[in-house]
Amino acid sequence: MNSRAQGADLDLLYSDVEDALRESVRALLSSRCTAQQVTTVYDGGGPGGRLWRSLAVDLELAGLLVPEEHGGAGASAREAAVVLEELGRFVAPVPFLTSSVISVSAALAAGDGTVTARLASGEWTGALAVPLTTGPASFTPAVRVDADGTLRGRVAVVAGAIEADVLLVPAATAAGTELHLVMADDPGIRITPVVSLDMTRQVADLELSGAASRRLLDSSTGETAVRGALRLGAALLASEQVGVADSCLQLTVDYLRQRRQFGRVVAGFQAVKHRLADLWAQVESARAVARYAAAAAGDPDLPVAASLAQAYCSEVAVLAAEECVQLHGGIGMTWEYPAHLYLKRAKADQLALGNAAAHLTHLAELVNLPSG
Amino acid sequence: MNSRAQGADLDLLYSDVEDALRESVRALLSSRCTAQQVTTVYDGGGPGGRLWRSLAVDLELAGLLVPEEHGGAGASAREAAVVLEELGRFVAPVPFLTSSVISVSAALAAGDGTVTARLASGEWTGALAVPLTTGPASFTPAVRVDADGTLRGRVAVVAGAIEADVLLVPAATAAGTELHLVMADDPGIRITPVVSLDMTRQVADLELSGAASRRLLDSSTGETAVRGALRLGAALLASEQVGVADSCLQLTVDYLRQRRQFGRVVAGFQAVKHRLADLWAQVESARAVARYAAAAAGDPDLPVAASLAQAYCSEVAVLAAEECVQLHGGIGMTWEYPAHLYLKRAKADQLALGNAAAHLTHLAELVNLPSG
Amino acid sequence: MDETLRTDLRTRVEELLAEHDPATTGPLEFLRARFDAGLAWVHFPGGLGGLGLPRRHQPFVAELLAAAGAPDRDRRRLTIGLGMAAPTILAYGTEEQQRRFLRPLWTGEEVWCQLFSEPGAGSDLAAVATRASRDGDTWVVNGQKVWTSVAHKARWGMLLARTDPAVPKHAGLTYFLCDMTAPGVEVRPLRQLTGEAEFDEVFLSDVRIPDAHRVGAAGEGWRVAHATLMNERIALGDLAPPRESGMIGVVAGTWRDRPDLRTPGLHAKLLWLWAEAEAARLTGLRLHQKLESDHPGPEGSAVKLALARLAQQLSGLELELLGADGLRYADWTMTQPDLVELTGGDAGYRYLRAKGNSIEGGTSEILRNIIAERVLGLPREPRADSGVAGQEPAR
Amino acid sequence: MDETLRTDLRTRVEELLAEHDPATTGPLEFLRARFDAGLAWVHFPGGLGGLGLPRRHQPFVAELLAAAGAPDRDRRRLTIGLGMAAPTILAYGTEEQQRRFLRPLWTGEEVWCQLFSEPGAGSDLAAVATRASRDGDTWVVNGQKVWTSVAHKARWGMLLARTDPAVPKHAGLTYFLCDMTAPGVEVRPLRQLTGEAEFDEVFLSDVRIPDAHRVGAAGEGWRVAHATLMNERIALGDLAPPRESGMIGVVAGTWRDRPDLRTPGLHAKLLWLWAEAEAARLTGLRLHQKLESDHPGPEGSAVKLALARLAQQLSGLELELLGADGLRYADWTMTQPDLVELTGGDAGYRYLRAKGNSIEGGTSEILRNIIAERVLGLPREPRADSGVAGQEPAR
Repeated sequence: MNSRAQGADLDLLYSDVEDALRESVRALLSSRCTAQQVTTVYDGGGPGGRLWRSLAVDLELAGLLVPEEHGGAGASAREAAVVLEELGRFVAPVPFLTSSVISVSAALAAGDGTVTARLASGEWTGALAVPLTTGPASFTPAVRVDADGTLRGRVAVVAGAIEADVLLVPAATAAGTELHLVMADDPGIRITPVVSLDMTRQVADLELSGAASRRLLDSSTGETAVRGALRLGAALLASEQVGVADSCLQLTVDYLRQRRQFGRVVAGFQAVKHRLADLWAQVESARAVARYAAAAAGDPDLPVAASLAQAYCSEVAVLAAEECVQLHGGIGMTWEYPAHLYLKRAKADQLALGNAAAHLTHLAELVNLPSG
Repeated sequence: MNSRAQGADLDLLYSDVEDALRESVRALLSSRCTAQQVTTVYDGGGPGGRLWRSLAVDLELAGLLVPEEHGGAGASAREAAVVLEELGRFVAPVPFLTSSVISVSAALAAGDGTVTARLASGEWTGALAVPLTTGPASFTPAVRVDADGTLRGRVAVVAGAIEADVLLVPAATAAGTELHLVMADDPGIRITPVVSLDMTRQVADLELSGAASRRLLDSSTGETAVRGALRLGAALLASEQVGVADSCLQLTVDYLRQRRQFGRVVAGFQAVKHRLADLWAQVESARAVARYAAAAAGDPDLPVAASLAQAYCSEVAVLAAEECVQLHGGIGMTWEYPAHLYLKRAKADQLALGNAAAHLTHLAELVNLPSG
Repeated sequence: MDETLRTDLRTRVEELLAEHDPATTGPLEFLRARFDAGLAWVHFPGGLGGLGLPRRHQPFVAELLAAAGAPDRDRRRLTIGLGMAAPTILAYGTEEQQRRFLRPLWTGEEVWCQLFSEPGAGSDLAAVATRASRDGDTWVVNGQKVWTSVAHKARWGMLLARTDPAVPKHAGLTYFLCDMTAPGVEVRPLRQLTGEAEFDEVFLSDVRIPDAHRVGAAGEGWRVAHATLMNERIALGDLAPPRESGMIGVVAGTWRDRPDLRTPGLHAKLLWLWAEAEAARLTGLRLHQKLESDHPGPEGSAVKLALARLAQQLSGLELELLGADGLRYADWTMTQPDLVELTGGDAGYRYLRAKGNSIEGGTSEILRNIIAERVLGLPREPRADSGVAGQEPAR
Repeated sequence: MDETLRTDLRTRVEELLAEHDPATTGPLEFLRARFDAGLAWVHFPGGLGGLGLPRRHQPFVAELLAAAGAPDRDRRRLTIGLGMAAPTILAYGTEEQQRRFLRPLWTGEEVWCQLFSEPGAGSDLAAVATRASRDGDTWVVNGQKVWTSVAHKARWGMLLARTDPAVPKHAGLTYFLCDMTAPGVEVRPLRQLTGEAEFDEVFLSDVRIPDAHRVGAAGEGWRVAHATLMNERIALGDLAPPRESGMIGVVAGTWRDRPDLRTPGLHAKLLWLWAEAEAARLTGLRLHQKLESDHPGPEGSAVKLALARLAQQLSGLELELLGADGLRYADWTMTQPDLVELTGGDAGYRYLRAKGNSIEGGTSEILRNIIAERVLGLPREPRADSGVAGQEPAR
C-alpha cells in the first residue's frame, strides 16, 4: 500500500461549483439560522422543520446525492461535504446528514427507486435506526425480525428519528442483517425524544414492538449497505466538523481582535497568537483530511480515509470549540453567546459514528499496524 | 484503596539534613563535574573514576543506604534521592544509582554482610546484571546456572558494568531465579562497552560463559530481591530525572533572560513565558511525585509510587530537555553547549527501569483499572 | 510542645461542650458560642473566633467537635466568605469591621459574594469601571458587576470600585463592603452553558455605602483585592484530598463499573490522566505541607492550572467512554442551583461545567503569567495604557 | 491544451536525446545541453534553462528523460542552490547574474550555501551585524556567520550584510553573492549534538565582493532575503510524498518488523501519530495543489511546523519502542557528513537530529508568529528597538 501516493490523484481543493453551492447554503442559513434562533432549540424552540424544508426542497439538498434519474441532483460526496461544512458552521438543526447522506446511501444500496425518489424530493425525511455512536466497523443490529415478520427491539439515541417520516431499520435474522423500511407513524414503533447534549441534533430512543415493515435488503446485502452508509456518514461528518472548527476559530479571532485587556488588543498577546496559529494549522489539516475523505468516496482507500477523518477531524473540532470557550473567557461560558452551541455539537460529533479511539483501532487493521 | 489519603502522612519537603547533604554534593560536582568535563565523556575522556571515588568514599555516598552496623551511613531513600537530584543536575557520569542504590538494595536483601560492607566502603563498585531497560514488573533472567554450577548467558545494555568490580547476576534454575555474585575480572565473563546514546551512563553487553560465582540468594528469594532492587531504583531514578528537568529549566530561564531578539528580552515573549510557566509547573509536580516515591520506600504504596514516578517524571525530564534545546534555538543544538547532555540523559532515563507505557500498564493492575 | 497545646485545646472544647450541650443547644447558638470560645478558626486572633495558634491545629478541634456530635455549618455554602472575605477583613479591615462581620460570616448567618468582575474587565481588574463617588460620610456607587456567585443569596459583597479616575488605572480603586440589601442593588441571574444560572449579574444604581464599610484606604483597593484573590486561588483547590478525589475518581469509577465500555485507546488515555491526576494531588499535598503561613504565594496557581485542565480532559474522556449515554443530558431548564458540585450532575454537565474551571478565579492564561513573572522572574508584559504592568485575574 | 504542450515537450526531449545520446555523452555535457534546451526547469524563462511554462509540466520532462536513461544530478546535494539561490537570483538578480550563475547552479558544477544566521542574530535577521563597506566598485565584508550547511563544499554563498548602520535595523541590509574561495573566507566545522559537524561557521575578514555580485539595491537585502527564506520553507518540505513517507514510515516499519516490542500504550501513541502524519501529508498535498504560482505564501509554515513536531515525536517514540537497542548509538566521532538524511542513521541519531527540524529554516516559534500575523492578521509583537516589527526567521 505504500507504493502509491494515495490522494495524489484526488483534488482536495474546492471547485467553483462547490463554492457556488456553499454560497447559496450560507445565504439561506445567515438569515434563517442565526445563533439566537439555534439557541432556542435548547428551550424547545428553534428554526426546525421550516428551515429544513427550505434547504431540502428549495435548495434541493435532500436529493443532492441521488442520481438524476431518481430525481436527485446527481452530485458527488464532495458537494455534500461542502453543504455539511456550512451546516456545521451554523450548527444548523436539520437532518441533512441523517436523511440526505446516510439514509440516501442505504436507500441507494437497496436500489429502491420509490424510497430514493421520495427522500430526494424531500417528501420523506429518513433516518437509519442505529445509535448515533455506531461506527462503520462496530455495527451490530439491535432489532430482530420476529417470527410474524414484524420488527422488535430497542435502539438508543438515534439521530434524525424525531424528524423522520420513515425509518430504515437494520434487523437481524438467523441468516444475517436485513434492511427494513418502517413508517415513523406505525403503531408498532415508539420514538421517545431524548434530552440531548447537543439539542441541535437531538437523538431519540426507539422501541419497536411488532412494527410493520417492508424489507428493502435481504441478509446477503443488508449489513454491507448499513456499513457503507455509516462509512459515508463518517467520511462526510468530518466536513461538518471542519465547519464547526473553522467557525470557532473565526469567532475567536474576531472577538480577540476587538477585545482589549491590560491596555492591549488581546489577540496581540503572543501566547494567544501562538495558540491561534496552532489551531489554524490544525483546522487546515482537518480540512485537507475531510476533503480527502469526501474525494475518496468512490475510492478503494475510503475505509482509511473515513476512519482517518473521524479520528482526526473529530478531535480538531472539539479542540477548536474548547479553545473558543477558553479564549473568550467568561463570555464564552454564557448562554447568550454562541460558543456553547459549537462546543456541544463538536463534543456530540466526536461520539458520533465511532469515536476517535474506535477509528484508530480500525485504522490499525487497515494499515497493518497490529496491536500485539 | 480510596479511603486513605495516600501520602498525607509522608513528608514531601526537603529536610535540613537533606539540604546539607545536597550542598556538599553540589559543591563537589560544581568543581569536579562541569559540563565541559562531562562532555569529554563522549570522546573517551571525562571525570570518571576519580570523581566517583570522591563521591563514594570522601562523601561516603557509597554506603548511604547501608545501615550503620554494616559500615554505611544508615540514611533513608530520601537522602539518596537528594543525591540523585544533584547527580542529575550535573549529568554526573558516576555509578551511584547502579551500585549504591540498586546493587546495595539487592545485597541488603541477600543479607550478605561482606558484600554490603565492601559496597558501602566503596572498595567494591557493583552492578546488577540486567538490561538497564528492565522494569520491576518485567524482569526475567537471561542468565542460567549451568549443570557445573557456573553461569552462562548474555545480558545486553547493563548500566554500571564497566565501572563494576562485582556483578550481581540474577540466574535462572529450574526452581526459579537465584542471585549470584561474579567478580568482574572473572575469565568467564566478557564485558563489552556499548557506544551509548547516553555516554554519561554508558552501558555494556555482558557475556557469561562458565563464569564462576557465589550464590547470594536461592530461588525462593532471588526474584523478589531483584524486583525490589529494580523498584527502589525506579522510585529513586525519578529524583535524578527531577534534577535533570530542574537544571534544564534553570538553564533555559537564565539563557532567555539575557538573550535579546527583535529588540526584546526573549524571556519576555508571552508564548515563551507560558511555556516556561507550564514547564515549571510540571517540574514541581515531578518533584512532588519523586519526593513521594522516595518517602514511600518503606511504605506498602511503594509499587504505585515507583510506577507513578517513572511514568510521570521520565516524561517531564524528556520534555524539559527537549524544551531546553528548542528554546535555546541553534545554540542548544551545539556540542559545546550542555543542553545535549541533558537531552541524552533524559531520553536514556526514560527507557531505563521500564518506560512510561510499561509503568502505566503496571499501575493499571495496581489501582484496579483493567484494560478490558 | 504540640502536646501541651493539644491538651489545652481539648480542655477548651470540653468546656464549650459542657456549657453548650449540642443535644440541647440550637445550632446557631452553639456556633456563636464556639466562635466566642476561640474555637471557630484557631489561627484567627483572640476575640475574633480564634486563639492565635498555627493553622494546623484547626483539624484537631474540628475532629473533637465532630466526634461529640456538635453542629457545624455547611462549609461548601460559605466558601467565598470563609475563603476570601474573612482573610481580607482580617488583614485589611478595621477592628470595628472585624468585630461586626467575622462572627456572622463564620456562623453562616451572613453569606458573602465577590463584586470584582465586570463585562469590560474580565482578567484585567485594573480596568474596573464601576464608580464610587464620595458624598460626605458615604459613597455613591454606580456600575455593573458580572460572574458573581450566590449574589442572590448574599447579604454582603466585596466590592471593587473606581474612586479616582484621574490616576493610573490600578491606583484609583477602592475596596468596599457592600450591603446587598441596600436600595439600588439589583441582582439578575446569568445563564451559562450548562443551562443553569450559577452566577449573577449585579447592577448598582446610586447605591450608598457608608465610609465605615471601606476596607483599606481610598486608592488602596488594588492591593486589598489582590489579597482576596490570592486566597481565592487557594480556596478553590483543597490541597490535601485522598487519592482519586474529584473528577479522576468519577471517571475511574465509571471505568470500573462498566467493563462493556472499555477500549484499548481509551485505556491508554485514562491511565495517563490517572498518573497526571495523582501527580497533581501530590503537588497540592506538597504545597499544603509548605504553607505554614496564612499567605499563600503564587505557587498555588500551578495546582489550580493542573486541576482545571485535568477536570476538563477527564470529563471529556468520560463522555467518549460513555458513548451512547454520553449523548444524553439531564435537563436544560434554567434553574438557580443551591450549590454547585463540580463532580455532580451527569457526565454532560460535568464536561460543560469544567470549562469554567480554567476561567473562574483567574484564567489559566493569567495564572501562567503570574507563574512566569512572580515565580520565574520573567519580564512583565508590555502594557500600552499605563506605566505599570499590573495584571490581576478575575474570571 | 496540455496535450499540445506535452507533444511539444516530447519533441524537445527527443531532439535533446538525439543530439546528445546519454550513452555516449558525458553527464556534465548532457546536463549543460539539457539546460540550454530549456528542459532544466521548464518554468524558468527561455535562455535560463526553461521555457516559461507552468511548473506542473516539469515532472513530465523528468519522467521522459529518466525513462531514456539520461543522467541527472543528485538533487539532494543541491537543495540550497536549487531551492533558494535559484528563485532569488531569478526574482532579484541582474540578467548578467542570471546568465552567469543559474547554469552551473543547476548542473551542480557550483554548490551554494546560505550566509544569513549569525551568533547574535538567530531568528532575528534584522540584527545581522556582518558589515559590508563600499570601496569603489567592491564591498569589503567583515563578520561571522553560523549554521551554514555545506559551506565547506560551496563555491558561492548568499550573503546578508549590513551596509548602512545608521538606518533602522532592517533597512540597512544588502544581499550579495559571495565567492567562498575568495581570500578572507574561512570555514570551520560546527559540531552538533549528534556528534557530527553538519554545519559550518564562516568567518569573513576583509572579504572583497565586486558590486556586480550585489543582488537588489543596497538597503534592499531584507526583501531579497525574505524571498530566499520563503523558498527555503517550501524547499524543506516536499509537499506531495506517498503515504508513510519520512519518519512515520521508519517507525511503522520498526513496529511491523518487531512484534516482540509492541505494547498497548505504545500502540495507542503510534496510531495517533500515524493519523497526524497522514493528516500532515494530506495538508501538504492540498497546499501543493493550491500553489499554482511560484510564490509560496505563509501557509507552508504550518506544514513545516507539523512535520518537525511529528519527526520529533515519532523518533522519540521509536526509541521507547526499541527499548534496549534504543540505548545504543552508532558513533560519536566527529565527522563532516557528505549528505544529511533525516531518516537515516540509527534511531538515536534520528531522535537527536530531529531536534533541529524545529529550529533550522525558521524556528517553530517564528513560524507561529508568521501564521498569526500574516495568515490570521493578528497584531505584530511590540518591538522595542525599531518602529517596524519585522520578524524574519533564520535558524
